[in-house]
Amino acid sequence: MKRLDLIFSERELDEMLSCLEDAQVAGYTVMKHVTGRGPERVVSEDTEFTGLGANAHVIVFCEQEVLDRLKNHVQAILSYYGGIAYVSEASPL
Amino acid sequence: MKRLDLIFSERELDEMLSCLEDAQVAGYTVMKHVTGRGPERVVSEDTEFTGLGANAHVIVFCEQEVLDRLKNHVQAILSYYGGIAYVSEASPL
Amino acid sequence: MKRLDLIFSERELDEMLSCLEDAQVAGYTVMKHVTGRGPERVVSEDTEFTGLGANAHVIVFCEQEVLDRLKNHVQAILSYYGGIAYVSEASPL
Amino acid sequence: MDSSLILQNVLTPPVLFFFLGTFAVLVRSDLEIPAPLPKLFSLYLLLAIGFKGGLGLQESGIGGQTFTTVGAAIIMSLLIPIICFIILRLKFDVFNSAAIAAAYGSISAVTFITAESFLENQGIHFDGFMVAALALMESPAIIVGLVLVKLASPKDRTRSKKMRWRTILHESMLNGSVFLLLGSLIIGFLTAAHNPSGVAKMQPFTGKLFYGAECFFLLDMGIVAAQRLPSLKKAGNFLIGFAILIPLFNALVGVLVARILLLGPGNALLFVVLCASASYLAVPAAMRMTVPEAKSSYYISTTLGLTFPFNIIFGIPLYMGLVNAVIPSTT
Amino acid sequence: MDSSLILQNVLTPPVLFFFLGTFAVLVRSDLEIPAPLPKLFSLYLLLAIGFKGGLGLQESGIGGQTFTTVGAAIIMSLLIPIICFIILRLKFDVFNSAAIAAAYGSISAVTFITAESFLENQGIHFDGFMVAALALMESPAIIVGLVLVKLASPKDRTRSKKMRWRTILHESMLNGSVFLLLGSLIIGFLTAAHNPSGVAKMQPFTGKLFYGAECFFLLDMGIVAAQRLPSLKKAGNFLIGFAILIPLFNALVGVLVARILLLGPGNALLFVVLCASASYLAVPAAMRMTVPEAKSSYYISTTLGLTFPFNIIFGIPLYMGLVNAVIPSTT
Amino acid sequence: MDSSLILQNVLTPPVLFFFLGTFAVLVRSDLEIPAPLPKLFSLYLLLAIGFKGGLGLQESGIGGQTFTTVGAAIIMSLLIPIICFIILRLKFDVFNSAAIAAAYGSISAVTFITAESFLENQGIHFDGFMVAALALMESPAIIVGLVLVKLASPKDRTRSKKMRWRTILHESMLNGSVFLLLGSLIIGFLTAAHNPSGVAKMQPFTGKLFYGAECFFLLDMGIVAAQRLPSLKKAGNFLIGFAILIPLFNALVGVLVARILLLGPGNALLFVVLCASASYLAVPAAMRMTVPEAKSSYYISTTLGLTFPFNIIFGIPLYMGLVNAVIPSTT
Ligand SMILES: Nc1ncnc2c1ncn2[C@@H]1O[C@H](COP(=O)(O)O)[C@@H](O)[C@H]1O
Ligand SMILES: Nc1ncnc2c1ncn2[C@@H]1O[C@H](COP(=O)(O)O)[C@@H](O)[C@H]1O
Ligand SMILES: Nc1ncnc2c1ncn2[C@@H]1O[C@H](COP(=O)(O)O)[C@@H](O)[C@H]1O
Ligand code: NA
Ligand code: NA
Ligand code: NA
Repeated sequence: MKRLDLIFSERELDEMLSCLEDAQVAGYTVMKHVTGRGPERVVSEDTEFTGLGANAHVIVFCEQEVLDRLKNHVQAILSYYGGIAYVSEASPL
Repeated sequence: MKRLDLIFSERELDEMLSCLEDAQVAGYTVMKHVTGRGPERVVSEDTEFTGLGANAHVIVFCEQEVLDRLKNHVQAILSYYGGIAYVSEASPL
Repeated sequence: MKRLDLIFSERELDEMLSCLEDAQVAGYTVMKHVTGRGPERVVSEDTEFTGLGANAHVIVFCEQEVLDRLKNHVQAILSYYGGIAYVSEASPL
Repeated sequence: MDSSLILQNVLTPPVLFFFLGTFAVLVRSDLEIPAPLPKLFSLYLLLAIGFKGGLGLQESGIGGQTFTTVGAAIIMSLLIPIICFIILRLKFDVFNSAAIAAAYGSISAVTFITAESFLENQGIHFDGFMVAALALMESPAIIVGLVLVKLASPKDRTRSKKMRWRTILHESMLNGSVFLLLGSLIIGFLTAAHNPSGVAKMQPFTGKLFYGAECFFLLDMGIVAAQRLPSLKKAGNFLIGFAILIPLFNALVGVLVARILLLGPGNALLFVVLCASASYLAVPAAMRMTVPEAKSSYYISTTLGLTFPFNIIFGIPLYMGLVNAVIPSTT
Repeated sequence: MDSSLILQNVLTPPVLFFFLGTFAVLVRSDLEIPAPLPKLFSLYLLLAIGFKGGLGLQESGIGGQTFTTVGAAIIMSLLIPIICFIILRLKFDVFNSAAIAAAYGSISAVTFITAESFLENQGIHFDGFMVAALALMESPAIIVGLVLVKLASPKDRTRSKKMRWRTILHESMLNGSVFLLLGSLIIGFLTAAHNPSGVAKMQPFTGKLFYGAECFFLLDMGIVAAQRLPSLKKAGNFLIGFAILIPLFNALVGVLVARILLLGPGNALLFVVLCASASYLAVPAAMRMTVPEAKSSYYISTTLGLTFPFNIIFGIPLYMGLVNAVIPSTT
Repeated sequence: MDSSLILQNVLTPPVLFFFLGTFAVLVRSDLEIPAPLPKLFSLYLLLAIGFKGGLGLQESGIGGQTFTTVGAAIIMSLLIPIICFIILRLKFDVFNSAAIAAAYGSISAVTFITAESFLENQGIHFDGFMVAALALMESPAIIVGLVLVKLASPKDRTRSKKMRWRTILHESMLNGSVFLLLGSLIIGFLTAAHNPSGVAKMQPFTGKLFYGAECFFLLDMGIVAAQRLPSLKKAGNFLIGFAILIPLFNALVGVLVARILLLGPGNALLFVVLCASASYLAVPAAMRMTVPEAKSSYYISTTLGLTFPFNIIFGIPLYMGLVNAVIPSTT
């Protein structure tokens, strides 16, 4: 199985989650209040203060075929607003 | 070495941690206030509000033999209350 | 590509981040208020209460060569204050 | 008369802020009160309710009426879940029926304080011992729910899921909310007896600030309740009907008991509200741990998304009308 | 006279706590107010400002002066962004120019309440309807900003980035801060009309507590503003000059409009402050969603790191001097 | 007489809420106050203590007694760690001894305010300059601790771990708690001098609310302290004895110094409490950074799990008895 890590602005969380639902993932996990720095933007706790929101970190464990289904849509969201997506191997305990 | 990711309800955190201690893990890391959706349940921030608690995300870096020791107990907890456990490869920096 | 997971005390966060900047990482993600137990220390929510701060969990997606650049410095910080660093494989979605 | 009471109830800040929260969700505003801030307000409210209840209890004394009223309240919290269970079994399995039943046998502290504010607004007196009733109605309902599961659950329930009495008692008595409420009640009681200057110094925090904090909290309750609405549809019509009709039924029983107890109109309203309201705090937490087979969305969506809003908007003035009709006015 | 006003302004707790926060960052103290606690204070302040504004609006009535003043405020929030946009286009692309322009057309609630505290300190009267002006100046500025992007953006803007009107209206009207402010205003208005005892019971929370909470919040604003300073350097001299000079220019325009509107000195100062202040709450959030091409560090660093501190330290007393010079004293 | 003082102390809301928190842990209730809410209360308390201390300092003036008392307090915070270090070296290495010693030389703000509440309860006067003593006792103790490490640590301490003076001064003077306390003290002082209406407007926040917030905070302290108890067992009997006996010893020394300084009974009690209490805020944070070799569980478990509860339950009334015996009553 695969593990997908998505990190992007909290403000796009709803959009990203409905994108995951469209691809019929079995589940997902969300961590909010995450900060960080990317190639362009810095997301610090005070961007949360200004209502911009911090980042969200979403983890999805799924099969490769689910990844294939969601790939384009996720990439579109990330290329518009920024954020990253990485895949690694994982297997159930 | 292995990396074990456990995601389950905060309310079972104590039980899960003592299960890890029983298997003599060298350490673990806990992130609380995690939300998500599984095959059956939705854990949103308002389930935290109702005192149900959100999810906890526990990470353990350990050897395969530790995984062998804790596997049954962890699976028992997860099958009772819900939650997931995935293993991936990791090596010290 | 690689995924680097760093877990250490929040109080060393600034030092660790400038160490990452020195190695010219393309980005990083920070989760604070993380608790845990290591070989020696227990970091619970009340150590946060005492102003000690909880742990931070930092994730870096980067190439092996970046890891080579930051390895020594990171290890120096971790061996002084405690904390862990693990590497695993990852590839962009 | 009732409709004017409803209007008077609706045009108070707490209820208006509740509407504001609901409205925010309906129009998809990004207004949110991030965790754990709601927890701050709920801890504060429990502490303040308890403390003020303790002062009131000291004032009214632990005499006859305190005992009979609190006793009757406990009995109600034992009976209501059994009735609910029987009704719910028509449609649901043992686990879900017991969990929902326990929630309706228990109480909602925020509904209670909204009723208190309503009474203060109307200038109607009520007694501090009603908070003791509030605090003592959570645990019995949980116990009945768990006993029902223990008795009625299929023989082949997974071994690991068999409950021990210790777990049942622990979950029912030592839930954080119940514990804080009861503890603060006792502290208020002791302080009133031994340290009057301490009472005065607590007053700005537990007294004066209360109404505003209640508004803030109800703003969040509005958001949370509205977010629950979609999952209500999934719960089905039976449950939706149950979530509105059972409070009315419980209110009716409650007002009759209040009449028998010779309660004044203020205490009677609070008694009725205790019967009619349902728990979304202690009970769900206890059920999650002990009856994981039950769907938490059932017992949370109904109590939080339907019964709670119904009670604070229509229920309280309706019950007041009922009380006025049934209870002979003493003033 | 101005310098004594500045001193009087600086030696008040809110401004002193702002300095304390700034100082903490400069000397690298580890003082921090962890998220989401600042959110608690900002939600509280918006709720309290709105509620008090609603009471004031009820008092002053929705008459002629309310309409003309609020109308003029809205017009200012439409004009200022256009002027700013033209100036900014000298150096920046369409996206950044529009986003920064929208921020300066909009307002800063904390600057507004600091000005209110300043007036109270000086014993100068002002009216509740000014809060209505505050609440209604965010949305138009956002709309102008987005319309400028829509009109002036290059033809080949990625298809997905083309904004629909629905998005523009949603982001401008339903932003959490704007929503809470407006909602609380309406609740205050309704409560004052129908439930005077509710007003009295809210007073300890929305009234008495306000000044202290303002101090706490300004402590955090000091920390956040100072953390923004380094990224200001990167923004360049043009933007630094803009962040100081444009508020002065807007203040000048504002005081003339205030004179035409025949506002008293208190209302005039608040009007000027609304024109001169810039948004770091609703506007950045809206721009982040709809104009991701704009660099958020530009519009946040200038408004938060420079314009905000300038206004609350020097601006307010300066604008008071201006008002005293231009507006004939009515007392 | 002492036992009645103990009872009077125990039956106040703050101490009762402390017990409630402890009790919650002992019976395994799931009551918790999630992070960062405790931080909110600790920031608030430091701000309010500092501000009120500043007002008091303005009132009592920076005259002779202020100087001698604060000076004596600083000297105590330099001497106590040295004595403790010598005792601790019997059992522990340089690093642990120095870290624990620094904690006991420093102070606990919550113990101090509990003592203030106790005095108010008894109607005994005390002066605002005692808060200045409180604020100035953290840094010297940290410096002594770090100097002891620097001098006594083995020659082969890892190069990277060698401390520079800059680090020592930074960690001791600019810790967030110390900084906020001192800053608020200065702000209170300045406000009292230049802006009396500002003082009045702060009063509901820093004054009236204080007692209730103290209760809430002590509820959390009770939970945290009780959670520390298990790790105390691991610390061993020597450390457990130390954590009870050293406060008593320091109290004895403190009361003698207070007598020499001719302090009144109120100030004397506060002086004794400063000597007898130990830090669990600034010192642990500084030690964690500069002496990572020391086990944080040692210095936190003793100060938080034992010395703190001992002081607020038995210590304060005991020290009052001591003060009454040694200090000639001036009233
Ligand atoms: N190389 C990276 N490693 C880890 N996190 C990253 C990396 N690049 C970006 N991020 C995270 O992704 C967020 C969005 O980045 P950006 O695309 O620059 O807006 C950042 O705030 C970081 O939290
Ligand atoms: N496929 C998945 N990927 C990521 N997280 C998951 C997945 N399935 C479940 N989870 C997480 O595990 C929690 C418990 O799931 P459940 O077993 O449905 O109660 C959920 O709330 C999610 O946070
Ligand atoms: N084996 C492990 N697996 C997961 N997290 C660990 C492990 N060991 C240590 N940690 C984390 O690293 C932090 C620092 O550990 P230490 O080096 O003992 O100070 C701990 O508080 C844990 O959060
Ligand atoms: Na009920
Ligand atoms: Na403006
Ligand atoms: Na001391």
